[in-house]
Amino acid sequence: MHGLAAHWSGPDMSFNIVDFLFSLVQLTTFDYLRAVWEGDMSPGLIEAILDVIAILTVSTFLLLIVLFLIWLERKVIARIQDRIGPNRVGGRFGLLQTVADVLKLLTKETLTPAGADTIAYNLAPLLTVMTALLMWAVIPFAPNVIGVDLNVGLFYVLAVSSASVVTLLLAGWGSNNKYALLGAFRSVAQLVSYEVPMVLSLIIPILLARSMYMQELVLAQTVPFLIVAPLSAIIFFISALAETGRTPFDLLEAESEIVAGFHVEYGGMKFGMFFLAEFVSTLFMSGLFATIYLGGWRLFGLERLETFGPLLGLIVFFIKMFAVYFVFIWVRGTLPRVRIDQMLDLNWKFLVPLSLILVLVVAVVDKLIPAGAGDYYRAGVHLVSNVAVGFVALELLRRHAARQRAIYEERLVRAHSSAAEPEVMAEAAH
Amino acid sequence: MLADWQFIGIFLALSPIFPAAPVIANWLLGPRKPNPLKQQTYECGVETVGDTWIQFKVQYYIYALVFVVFDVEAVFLFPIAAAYDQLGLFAAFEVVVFVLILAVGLGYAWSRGALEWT
Amino acid sequence: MIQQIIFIVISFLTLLMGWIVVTNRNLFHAALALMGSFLGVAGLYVLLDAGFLAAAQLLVYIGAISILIIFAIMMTRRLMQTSETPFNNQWVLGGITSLVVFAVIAYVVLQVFPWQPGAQPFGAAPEVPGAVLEASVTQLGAALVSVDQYVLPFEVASVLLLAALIGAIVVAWPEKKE
Amino acid sequence: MIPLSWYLIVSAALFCIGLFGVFARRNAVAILMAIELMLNAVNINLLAFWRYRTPTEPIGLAWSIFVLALAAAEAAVGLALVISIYRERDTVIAEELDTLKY
Repeated sequence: MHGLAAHWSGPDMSFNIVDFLFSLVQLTTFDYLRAVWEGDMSPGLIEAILDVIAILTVSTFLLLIVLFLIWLERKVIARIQDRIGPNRVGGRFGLLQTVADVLKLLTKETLTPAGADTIAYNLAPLLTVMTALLMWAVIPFAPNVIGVDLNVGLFYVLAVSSASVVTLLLAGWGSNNKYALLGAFRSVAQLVSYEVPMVLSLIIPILLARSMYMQELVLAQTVPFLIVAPLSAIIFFISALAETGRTPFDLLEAESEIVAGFHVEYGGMKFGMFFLAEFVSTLFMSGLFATIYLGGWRLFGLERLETFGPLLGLIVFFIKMFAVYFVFIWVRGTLPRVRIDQMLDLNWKFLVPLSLILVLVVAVVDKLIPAGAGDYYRAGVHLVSNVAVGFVALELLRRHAARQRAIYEERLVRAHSSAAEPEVMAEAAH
Repeated sequence: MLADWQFIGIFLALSPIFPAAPVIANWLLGPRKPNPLKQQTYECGVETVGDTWIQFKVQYYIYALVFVVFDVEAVFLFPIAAAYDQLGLFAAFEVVVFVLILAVGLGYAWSRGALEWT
Repeated sequence: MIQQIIFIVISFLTLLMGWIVVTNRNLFHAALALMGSFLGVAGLYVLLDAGFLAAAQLLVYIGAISILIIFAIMMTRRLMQTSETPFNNQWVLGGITSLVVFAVIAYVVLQVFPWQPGAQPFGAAPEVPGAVLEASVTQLGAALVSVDQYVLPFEVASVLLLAALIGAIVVAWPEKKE
Repeated sequence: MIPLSWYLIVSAALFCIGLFGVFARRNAVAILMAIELMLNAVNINLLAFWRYRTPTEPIGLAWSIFVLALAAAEAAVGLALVISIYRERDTVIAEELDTLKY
């Protein structure tokens, strides 16, 4: 933990509830505890205990906030579709709906399908939640609140999220079910494909910030990277949608078309774990987007305030994160599901080439800017080059679409003229 | 340095608790009356035929293949991006060459029709 | 002391998983054990203060190569279902050779580097300021494109990857049916 | 306080396990997995020597990344070969792939 404030020091501090509460408000509790315990315990032990406290706090918080997220999602989606949504359990707004769902899941029978590979079948739900939680270790919540500011911060996130792909194969294989295996294969194809543009687009913030430390990525954003590198942000957002398997890329578990995909054979809490991991990682993607493109906990320097700055930073971060999360829900409520060939084409034939070109353009443009240039000048040049690349890409896409439409219409016309059946003619006459 | 990773290590050691606790609670609370019918594999109500082996397309392998190549590329590019301050214009051109060489591979796969979902 | 215990646990698990990889009848379980082994090796990298390599190990080996391997296993699975012996008829000879190789390497290593912690030479990792170790990633990045260091291997690596990509597509992609 | 020799011994053991796998396994995919183990052992060696001898210069890091790239290329081509052979010959048992003998 990096502490900005070194107020808490002194060899013979004793625990004091007022100071403790004050340190909570300042978000310097760990420095406070460190100062209190200093001398009683060895430094290594203190750090280990603080780590455990931090991990338990963050993980418990995440598991609990998922209850709220599920409710929020159902409510917002319902509103978008002109429904009411949950409205019975827990008052008018159905606040306890998710709690009821959890209780239901808890009392389900745990079944293992016949012929299942027990190791893989039971390991998959564990691993999927573990990877979803582990990614949070490097997210900076506030100026002085971050699990650990690794020197490979953003790269670590990518590494852990790519490891989560394996759990799908475990689940698909372990279930001993053709549909599950097929679903797992398709999911893996999707995740693996969209990981490429995601990785490439994340190179750009690192290029701009010249660092992989998450805190330095935040500090480098005098101008938020959403403005400096909008294309990279858009590519990241699209691939984040696909990586978390949300609409319009939720064809892994298109309930209305195929059975649920790789987790058909899971029931009760084991299924709940997949659900949980999906929400935790969606929230994580929102948090990551807020951190690397929206400036994280920054708000015009207000977070630099002496006493309440860190708390303000925390609140700002959460507001940004939930704003991004809301966009995730919004997209889900607005867009229809795409077909698998469209999805893969979009990735390999549009996003990957685009992000490759973008990396090249940003790398070269960044070196062409004179060294002494100010932040705003740099941001402006990058913005212009980004918009230029984006414009060209969209124009190419538009022409391609026009060509496709022409081909399709021609085929339609030919089909009509060759068939030339009386019914068709009659319909045309009407 | 090692102290940084200590956090990750402890996290890795503790993180199985969070998914395991609900699953175990589920196992304790739920009924336990398995029977062969319940344990059947779900195939839309039809009995399973054969074992769980289907002819997979090579397509899947090709996607994973291109992914592997670009993943390794990222491993090279990330440290370079992090060190971009210390580099000159020439380094930028080396990166361009590096990426373009790999883009040729992508172009080959594309022109060969290997990226097509059929 | 704690570091030593962690090292022993990690390396024991790594070797155990490696052993499962080469002996398990079920190829899918072997692939799982391979992933476990990769993870253990990543742990060793972390102990060696090479955090970047540990993350790269996770990204490339567990996230990518393992998936290739599992895909390949599933695409060639039919024969693996039969309960055949995993070993060929020269496994005794192979085992003996491996043991001999291990014995020779271990002998040489222990002749040069003593096994007691703290003994010279290299009984303990040299003390390096944490900042230097953390900066090794940016150092690496600069070295990869610096003309007098690794720029040639760097570009050759991209050619190697290109060759691998094209070669693998040529080999694996079925010829178009006319 | 971990001596260099410990890393070297572990790496040697991993290498020899991989070697045994290459010698003894019948399945081509399993042989490739064993080769991956051997490459990992090499990387442990590289990084151990880097940490103990030249921790201030990124020599070991750079070469172990190249080994990583090599491993990826090897796995990609090797597994593509296995898939292709399986399609042609319906087998992935290394001993049965002996047409070059005749």
